[in-house]
Amino acid sequence: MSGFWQATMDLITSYGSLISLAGLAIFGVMAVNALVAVYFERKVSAFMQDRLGPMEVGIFGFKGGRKFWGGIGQTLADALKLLTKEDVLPDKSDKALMILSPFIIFVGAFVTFVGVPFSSYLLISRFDIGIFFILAMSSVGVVGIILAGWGSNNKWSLYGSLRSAAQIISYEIPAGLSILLVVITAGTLSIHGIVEWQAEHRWFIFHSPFAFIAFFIYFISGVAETNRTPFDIPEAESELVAGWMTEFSGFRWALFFLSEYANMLIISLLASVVFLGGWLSPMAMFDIFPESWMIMDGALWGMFWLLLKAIILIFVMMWFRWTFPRLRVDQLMYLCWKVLLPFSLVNLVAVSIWELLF
Amino acid sequence: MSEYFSNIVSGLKSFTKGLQLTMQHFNNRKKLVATLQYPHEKWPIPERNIGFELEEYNVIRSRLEVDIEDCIGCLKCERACPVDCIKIETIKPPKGGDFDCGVTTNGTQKKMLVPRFSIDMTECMFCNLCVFPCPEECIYMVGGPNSSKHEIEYEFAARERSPLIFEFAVATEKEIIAAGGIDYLNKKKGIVPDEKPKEVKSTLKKTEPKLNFEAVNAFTDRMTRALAKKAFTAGARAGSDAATVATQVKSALVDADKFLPEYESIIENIASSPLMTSAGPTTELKAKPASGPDIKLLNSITDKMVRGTAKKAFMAAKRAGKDGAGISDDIKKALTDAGKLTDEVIAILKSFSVPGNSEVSNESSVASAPDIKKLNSIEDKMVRGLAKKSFMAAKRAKSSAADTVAHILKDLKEADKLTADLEDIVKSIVPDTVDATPAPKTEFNLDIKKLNSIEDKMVRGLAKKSFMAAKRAKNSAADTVTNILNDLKEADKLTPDLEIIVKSIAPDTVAATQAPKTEFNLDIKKLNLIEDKMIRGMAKKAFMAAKRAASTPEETVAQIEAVLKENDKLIDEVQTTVKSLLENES
Amino acid sequence: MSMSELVFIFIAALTISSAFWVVFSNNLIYSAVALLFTLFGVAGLYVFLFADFIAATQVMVYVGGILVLIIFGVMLTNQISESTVTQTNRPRLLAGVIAFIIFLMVAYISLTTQWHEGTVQTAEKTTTVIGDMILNEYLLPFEAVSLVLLAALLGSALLSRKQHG
Amino acid sequence: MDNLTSYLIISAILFVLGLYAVMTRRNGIAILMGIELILNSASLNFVAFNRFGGMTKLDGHVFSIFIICLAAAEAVVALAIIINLFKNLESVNVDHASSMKG
Repeated sequence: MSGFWQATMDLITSYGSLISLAGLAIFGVMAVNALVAVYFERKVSAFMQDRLGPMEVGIFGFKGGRKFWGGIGQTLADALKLLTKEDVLPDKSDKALMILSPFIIFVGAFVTFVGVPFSSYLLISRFDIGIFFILAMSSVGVVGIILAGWGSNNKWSLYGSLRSAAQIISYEIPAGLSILLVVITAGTLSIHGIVEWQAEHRWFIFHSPFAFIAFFIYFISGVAETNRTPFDIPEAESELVAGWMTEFSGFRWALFFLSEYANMLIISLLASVVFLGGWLSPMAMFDIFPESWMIMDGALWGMFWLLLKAIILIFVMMWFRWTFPRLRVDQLMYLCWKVLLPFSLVNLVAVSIWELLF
Repeated sequence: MSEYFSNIVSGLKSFTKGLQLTMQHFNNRKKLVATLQYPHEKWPIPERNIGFELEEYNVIRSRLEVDIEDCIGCLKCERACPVDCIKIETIKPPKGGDFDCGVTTNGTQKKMLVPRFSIDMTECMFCNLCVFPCPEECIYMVGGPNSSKHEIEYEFAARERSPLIFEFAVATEKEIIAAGGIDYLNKKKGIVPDEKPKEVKSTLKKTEPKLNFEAVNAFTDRMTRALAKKAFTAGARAGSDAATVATQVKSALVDADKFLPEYESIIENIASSPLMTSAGPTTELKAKPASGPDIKLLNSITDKMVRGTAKKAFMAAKRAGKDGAGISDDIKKALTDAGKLTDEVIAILKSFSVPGNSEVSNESSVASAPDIKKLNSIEDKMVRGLAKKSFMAAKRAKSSAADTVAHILKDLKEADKLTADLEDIVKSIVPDTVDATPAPKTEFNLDIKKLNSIEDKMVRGLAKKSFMAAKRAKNSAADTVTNILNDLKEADKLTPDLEIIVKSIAPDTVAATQAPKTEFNLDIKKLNLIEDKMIRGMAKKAFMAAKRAASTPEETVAQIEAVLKENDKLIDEVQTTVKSLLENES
Repeated sequence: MSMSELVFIFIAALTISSAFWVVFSNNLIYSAVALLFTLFGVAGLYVFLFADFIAATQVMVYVGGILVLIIFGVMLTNQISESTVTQTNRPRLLAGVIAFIIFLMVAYISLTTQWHEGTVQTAEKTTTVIGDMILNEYLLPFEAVSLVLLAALLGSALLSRKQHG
Repeated sequence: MDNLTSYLIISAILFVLGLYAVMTRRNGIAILMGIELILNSASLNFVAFNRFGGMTKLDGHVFSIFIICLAAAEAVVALAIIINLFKNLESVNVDHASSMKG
C-alpha cells in the first residue's frame, strides 16, 4: 500500500498545485462576481427607482457625497457580516440535508465554470462537448434546491423548492432547444468551434431570423433558470418568505448567494459566447471601423469583449427585474410550455430548412 | 389561435414599453433623485401651524425641556406624567435656615432645592400633560412657540439609554449640603461628606433681595404678565430704578405687540412702587439661627445597633433641652460606653454641632400667623367670602395679625354685614386674641350631637339654633341649657322627655349628679326578646334615649315603660321583658 | 500507481459505497441523495472510459431529470409530517443470499473469462462518431427510441392527470 | 486498475445491489432506484466493453445512450404508475397493489 501513499504524494506535488490553482481561480471569479454584481444590482435598482443606493460604506472617502461610487464597500461589509453570522440549523430540520444541500448547489455552479471560457485562452478546460457539459452541470443545482427545501422541514421552503425545481427543469427545455439550433448550424458542441464558426461567418444572433428569436428564447429561459424576477416565484417574498432559502443563514446562505450570482454570470457568458460572438471584437464583426482599431483583439481584449457582453446581459437581467412584476405559477408554466417551447421547436425546424436553402 | 398570437404581440409591446420606461428613469436619475442622504442632508423643519389661533397650541412635541431656575419642585409634572418618566427629588431647607432657594422669573419664592430633575425621553410619550400643570411654566416642549426658549431638537438617537435620560437639575453638592440635604446625598452616594456644612453655608448664602411683583401682577393676561415679569426682573436685577424698569416693561410689551392702552395705569404703578419688598417676616426668618439638629441625620448610620443607641441618646438629650453640641456629646458618650463609636458616626455627629435651637421661635412665628381656616365658621357664604378676601389682601400686604383683623372688620362694616357673632369669629383668627379669653372656650364643651335624639324635626331645629346662639355667646353650660329650654317653652314645644334630653347635653349640670357613664351597662340585646317589631323598635329607641341621657337603670326602665304606655303597647309580656333588664343587672 | 489510478479508485469507491447506501438506507430521501453520488460516480467512470458525451448525458438525464423525478415522487407519495421518509425491507436474508450468489457468479465469469481484448480505444471526437452511427447504422432503433419516449410522455401524462368522473 | 475487469466488477456490484433493492424493498420508488442501478451497471458494461474490446466504432456508446433514454422513459412511466397507486391506495407499498389477483 506504500504505492498508494506515494501516488498521493505524487499527485499533490505534480498536479495538486495546478488543480488547486484552477479551483482557487474559479472560486475567486465567483466571489468577485458576487461582490461586484450585488453592488451593481443595488445601484441599478436604485437608479431605476430614482434613488441613490448604498452611499455610506465607501472605501474611497466619498462618504455622503452624491457620487456614483459611494458605498462601494457595502457588499464587502455584507460579506463580512454573512461570514460572521451565526449558522442556524433549525431543530426539526434534517440537518444532514441542510448541511449538504448548499454544497451541492455550489458545486453545481462551481463545476459548470470548468467549461465556461473567459477568452479563447483563458479557460479551465477545453472540452469537445463544452456546451453540453455546461448545460448538464448547471442542472445539478436543482437537486440541491429540492434537498434544501425538503431538509428545512418548512412548508414555505418546500413550496419554494418544488416551484424552483419545476421551473428550472421546464425552462431547461427551451434553453436547450435554442442552443441546439446553434449546434445544428455550427455542427459542433465545442465552445471554440462555435466561436470560430462565428468568426468565419457572423455573430449567431445576426445569422438568421430564427437564431435571433432563439437568442431571446434562450435569454428568457436563462433568466427563469436563475430564478430572477419576473420569474422569482420560488422565493417570492410576499408568499414564501424567502422560498427554499428561508431556513438558511450565515455561510451556507452565502453559498446560495454565490451560486445564484455565478449562475447569472454563467447564463450571460454562455449567451454571449453562443449568440454574441464570444470573445470576438464587435469591430471585426461590423467591418466599418478603420484598420488601426483592429488591434483590439487577442487574449486580454477577448476577455474584455466577452466580459463586456456578459455584463451588458447581466444589466439587462437587472433591468428586467425592476421593470416586470412577478409572474404567477400558471403564467410561468404557460410561458414556458405554450409560448417558448413551440417557438423553439418551430425555430429548430425552420433553421434546418434555412440551412438547407442557404 | 389568433388570440394566442395577438397575446404574444401585445406581450412583446408591453415588454418593450416597460423596459423603455425603466430605462428613462435610469437615465434621468440625477434630475429625479428624491432620496435625502439623511445624516448629511436634512429637510428644513416645516412651519408647524395646525390651524389654532393661539400660538401655544401649535406645539411641536419633540423633546421636553426644563428651565430649572424656575422650578419650584412642586412635583405637579411628575404626578401628571402618565408613564412616570419624570423623576424629581426635592430638599426642603430647614425652617429658619439661611439657605435661600431663589426666586423664579414669575416672582415666586422657591421653597425647595431640586437636586434631581430627570426626564427619561425613552419613556416619554409626548402627551404634553406635564406642561399644563406647571405653575411656573418652566417645563415645555422645545421648538414651535417655545423656540425662543429652546430651539427645536428632534434627533437624539443614541447607542445607549443613558444619553436619553436628560438631567436638568443643576444643584451642586455644596448647595445640597447647604440646603440641609446631607442625608439625601448620603443616601444617594452612601458616603459621608467630609466638609462641615456650616462653613459652606456662609459662602453660599444668597443675598439677592426679593423683588416686589405686586404691581406687575395686575396684568390679567397670562402671556402679558409673563413678558412683563421677565422685563421687570431683568431691570430690577440690573439695579435700575423704578421708572426705568417701568419703561423697560412697557417697551417689552410693545415689542411683543401686547401693549394695550389700559395697561398705562399699571405701568405707572410699577414706576411708583418700590422695586424691592420691605424686610418682611421672611427676612426675619432668614436672620434666625439654623434649627437644631435633626434626628434623621442619624439614619445615615449603617449599623442598626449603633443607630438605635445613638437615637436613644439623641432623644434623651433633646428632652433635656440640650443644644446641638450637647446632643452630639451625649451621643458620643453613649456610644463610647457601648463601645460602638466609629469614625463614621463621629463624622455624622460633627454636623450636629450647630449652635442654637430655634424651635421655640419657630412655634411663636407659626402661632402669630393668622389662620384663615378660622373664618370657615362664618355661616353666611357671602360674608365668609368677603372676610376671606380681605384676609388675603391683608396677608399679601404682609400686615401684622392685629392689622389683619382690623382690616377684615373694616371691610365687613363697610359691607354692612358686621354682627357681634362675626366680630367674635374674626377676632378668633388671631391666636393672641383667642388666648386672651381662653376660659370660656375650653369650658364650653357641650355636645350638640346629643340634641339629635330629639325626634321632632322642628323641635330639634329650634333647640340647635338656640344651642348655637348660646355657644357663640360663650355662655356657660348651665346657661345654655336654660336658654334652650326657654326657647322651647316659648315655642310651646317643651315636653318632659325633651327636657331630659336637653339637660343631657350639659354633663356638668345633668350628668354630674348621676352615675358615671361607665355604669350604664344595661344590655339592649335583652329587648330583642320582644317579638313585635314595632314595640321592639319603640323600646329600643327609648332605651337609647335613656342611655344618651345617662339615666340610671331604674329610670331607663321607667322611660321605656312610659313610652310604650303612651302608645298603648305595654303588654304584660313586654313589661316583663323590659323589667328583665333590671333583673340581670342585679 | 499513477494519478489516474488514484482518482479511479476514489471514484469507484464513491460509486460503490453510495450504491450501498442507496440500497440499505431506510430513509428514502437519503437513498435519493446517495443515488446522486452513485450517478455522478458512474459519470466519472464514463469519463475514465473516454466517453465524455455519455458522461454528460448521464449527468443531464439522470441527475437533472430522473433523480429529480424520483425525489418528486418521494415527496408526492408521502403524507408529509416530518423530513424523514422511512420504508421497510422484507426478505432480507434470502435476497441477500441470492444476490451474493449472483455476484459470485458474475465476478467469477468476469475474472476467469478470456475477454477479447483489442487495442484500447482512445477516440478524440466522440460526438461526431456517435452522431454518424445514430443516423446511419442505428437509425431504426433511434427512431424506435424516439417513439418510445413519445409514448412514455403521453402515457405518463395520461396516467398522472386527474381522473374525471 | 484501469482495465476491463475492474469495470466489470464495479458494474457487477452495482447490478447485485440493484437486484437486492428490487427484491427486498417494498416501496415502489425504492424499487425504481434499484432498477436505475441495474440499468447503470449495464450501461457501464457497454461502454467498458466498447473501450477495451477492440471496437473500431462507438457502438457501446450508442447503446448506452439508448439505455439512458429508455431509463428516462421507464422512470417517467413508473413514477406515473406509482403516483396513481398512491392516489388509489394511499400507499406506495407494491404489496398492497394486489387487487388484480384472482
